[in-house]
Amino acid sequence: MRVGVVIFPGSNCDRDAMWAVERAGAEPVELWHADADLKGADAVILPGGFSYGDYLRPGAIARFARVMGPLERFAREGGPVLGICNGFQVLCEAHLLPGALLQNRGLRFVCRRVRVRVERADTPWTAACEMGEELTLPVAHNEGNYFADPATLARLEEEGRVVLRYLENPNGSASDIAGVCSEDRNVVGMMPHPERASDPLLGSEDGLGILCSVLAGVRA
Amino acid sequence: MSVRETYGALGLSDREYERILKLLGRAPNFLELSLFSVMWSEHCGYKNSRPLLGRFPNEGPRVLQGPGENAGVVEAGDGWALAFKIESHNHPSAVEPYEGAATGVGGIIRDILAMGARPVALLDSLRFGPLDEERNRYLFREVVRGIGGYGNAVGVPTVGGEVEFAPAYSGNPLVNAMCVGLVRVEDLVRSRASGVGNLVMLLGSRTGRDGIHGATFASDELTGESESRRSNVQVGDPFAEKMLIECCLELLEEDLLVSLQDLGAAGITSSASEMAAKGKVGIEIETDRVPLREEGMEPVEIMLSESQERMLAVVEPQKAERVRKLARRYGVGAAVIGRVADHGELRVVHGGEVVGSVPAEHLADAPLYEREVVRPAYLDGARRLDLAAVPPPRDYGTALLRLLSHPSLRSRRSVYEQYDHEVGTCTVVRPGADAAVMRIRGTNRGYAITTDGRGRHCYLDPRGGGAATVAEAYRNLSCVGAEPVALTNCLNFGSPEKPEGYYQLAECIEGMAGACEALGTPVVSGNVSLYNETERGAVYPTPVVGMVGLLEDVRRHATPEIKREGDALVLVGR
Amino acid sequence: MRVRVLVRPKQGILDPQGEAVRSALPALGFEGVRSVRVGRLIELELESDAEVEAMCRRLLANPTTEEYEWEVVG
Amino acid sequence: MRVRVLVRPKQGILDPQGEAVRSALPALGFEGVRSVRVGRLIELELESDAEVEAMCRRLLANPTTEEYEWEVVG
Ligand SMILES: Nc1ncnc2c1ncn2[C@@H]1O[C@H](COP(=O)(O)OP(=O)(O)O)[C@@H](O)[C@H]1O
Repeated sequence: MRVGVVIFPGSNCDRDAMWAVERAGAEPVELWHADADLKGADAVILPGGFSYGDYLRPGAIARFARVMGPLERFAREGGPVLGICNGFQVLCEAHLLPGALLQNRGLRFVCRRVRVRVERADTPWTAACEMGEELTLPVAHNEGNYFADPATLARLEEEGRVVLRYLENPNGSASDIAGVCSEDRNVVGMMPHPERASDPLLGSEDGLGILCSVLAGVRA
Repeated sequence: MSVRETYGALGLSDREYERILKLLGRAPNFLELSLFSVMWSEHCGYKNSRPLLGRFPNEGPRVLQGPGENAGVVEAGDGWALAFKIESHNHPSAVEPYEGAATGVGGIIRDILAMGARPVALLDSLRFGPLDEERNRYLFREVVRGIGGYGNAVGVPTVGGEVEFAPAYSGNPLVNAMCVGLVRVEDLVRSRASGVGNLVMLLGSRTGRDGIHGATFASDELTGESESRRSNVQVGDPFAEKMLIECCLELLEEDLLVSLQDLGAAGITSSASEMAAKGKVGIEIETDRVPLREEGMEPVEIMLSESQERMLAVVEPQKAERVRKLARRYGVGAAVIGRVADHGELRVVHGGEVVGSVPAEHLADAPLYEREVVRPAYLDGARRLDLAAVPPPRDYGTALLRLLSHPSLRSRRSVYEQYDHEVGTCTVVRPGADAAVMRIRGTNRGYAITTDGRGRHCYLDPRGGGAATVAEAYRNLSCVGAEPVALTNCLNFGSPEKPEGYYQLAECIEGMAGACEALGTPVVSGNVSLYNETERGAVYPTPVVGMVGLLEDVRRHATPEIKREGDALVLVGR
Repeated sequence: MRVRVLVRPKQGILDPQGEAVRSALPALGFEGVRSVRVGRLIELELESDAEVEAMCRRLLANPTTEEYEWEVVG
Repeated sequence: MRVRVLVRPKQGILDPQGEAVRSALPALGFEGVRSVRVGRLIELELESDAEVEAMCRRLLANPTTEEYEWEVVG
């Protein structure tokens, strides 16, 4: 199983994501932002960081990177795509996920561990988790305040597309949303960093389930 | 302007000017005078502190590189080495706190990068005046934002540090940033230029009129006027730095560079002259080949610009094209701006003509000032405290609460939560403990890092305080289970030209050096920030120690939390 | 040709920055400010304004949360 | 009364945002943009413009790195 990790200029969790993918038992594949294809990846992660410095708006410039063309096709064909933190922001900017991530309500960057609840286990990125399971995951962001208009929020709830919800909301997100999925459920975006919680030495393995999910999903 | 006014305005004394005349055997032109002025500033030349710094022990079984390079390096086991250094950005932060702190972080990261190491951890040691003053609150808030803004974006975790408040720092905050990098022992790079005919390439951002004479500025007292010296302000671009880091590391991996040096204070001038002096060669810089951000810059401005996010590299001519190509992949500028020559001079060429040329070794060899060490009178009064005369508190509970709510004792969570302390997924013990513990991936090894300073103690007892600072860092590392190995330090003091200032400096160094010898922790790098004075006086003498220790098995570390109800508390020590 | 683009949070969208500025003003002695919105100013130097509308829509503003206007200023 | 304040990086001061946008544009198919400066737009709703100048100087703009202009727009 090959999991592609996209490197935009300014990504800074790309290597962390690759190490975690390896720990989860898959083969990480580097995808350079200027690549024209996904090198045969079975799933793709857009990692955290500050693509293009987060200048203008986080994700605003990265969504136009060359690799995003094949990625959008892959996503539309049902390929599993996970956006973590800045990756989530990129997916929203690219309209692969609804909504937008505004500046944290507290106006500050926030780096801490928060408890979240897995709301749905029927996505390729949460299949190995239990529905309702509580995880402690690190967040580290300045723009993680999830926003969508009321109609979109209602639809997300109705269609069961809120994938992760904060039990302690660190940023003012609407409906405590920490992660959502696309209509077809294959594209997931989340602000918490599962790759930072994938080694007991770092104090938590709660994120490993998310990274392992995709293995289970594709093998099935 | 007369000659005397000119060199005076550049911060050179009569004696220094005479020395330049003697060294050159002729009168320097304005450009040459400017080169001397920045290189002989305290900031670059250490003219007041160098004689004292010799007191520090700097050898040890694990030391691979002591003072004299961009950072100190110790061996960490399994073929790994740690490069580390701490540096101040006090004056720029006093004037423009966000950018001052941000560019301080950017600068220290490039020092580590220049050793060929990947920057993997940051720490920040901060001092501010009391928070009941609006300006101090503003400085505190913006400095912390600036450190986070840069460190978070560049992807190096800020894993520790300290913050303290005291009136002595009002209007003159201390902003010290430390960076640690990891490098394979065999991949260590040095800054020495070599190979006559090799090319000198400038990597990174374009050059603008940023911070011209910043180095002389940093060696000056802060006055109301400083705030309006706008050309001193540099703006950081962490995105450019991130690309520069990845680019330089790959250039080194591909073996495309002969040597590498960061550009900091005094820009191309200090980098090129240091590279030349260390390699005992000359360097010619063609200022018209430097990519500029602004039109109409004079050679002197180009030579002194402190534009951020730049590195200088020596490259063999046949490799230049590959360097350019690789840099393009990262969107990093790479321009040949000169070459290594055999004449031993730093030579500036503009429009095909030599517009200045001085021996690099003289630029690197600032005059040294040994001043008389006079014990200041304040010490007698300051140290008279009769503990018996302090009444016991009426209610110990209230007294304890008051203590705990003091800004210098309160939880630091609101500060370190603004820093990404986990990026890189190597942070084993996060901020909030006595020291941060980091793992070395692919091994069982780890290392611990702490920064400590004791300004008030050093004010009251410079020698004892200096020793206690080193001891505190040593204890903090021991507390997490690490074996302390070596340290870096930043000496934040007032003016050495005043007897109190020089005494404090000399005595603190004496105390620190003694403790280093006793504890077996050599000093492998450091930085000096003098002239931390405002109209209200000097800051407390505040040497800050950044110490690094090793853990053979990183899983066996300790954390301060009380783990279980019923466990015994034991007080160890005297 | 110089073009000025103004981007601001849409009506009804939380604007924490604007709110922070508004609540900081009284402490500095500035009373009577009812509301503050903080957005972005983007100034472009370009050859023709033919594509400015497309740039705004695709890059400079996020249609989910922001509205924009632009004009040629010189 | 509505007041619009435009804050932009001073001439000569590095503007990393503007530079990043400028260099991204050609890849998006927008050619011919020579320079981009990114600043802030601040819109105030207030009773009188008597203190706007002071607000700009003390809070809305950072005089060390930014310049500002303001006008009443409604
Ligand atoms: N400026 C800072 N940046 C990052 N971490 C900090 C900072 N200040 C404090 N910390 C963290 O909080 C811990 C506790 O700080 P402090 O109360 O000053 O303790 P100590 O006296 O043991 O140094 C520090 O060891 C460090 O991990």
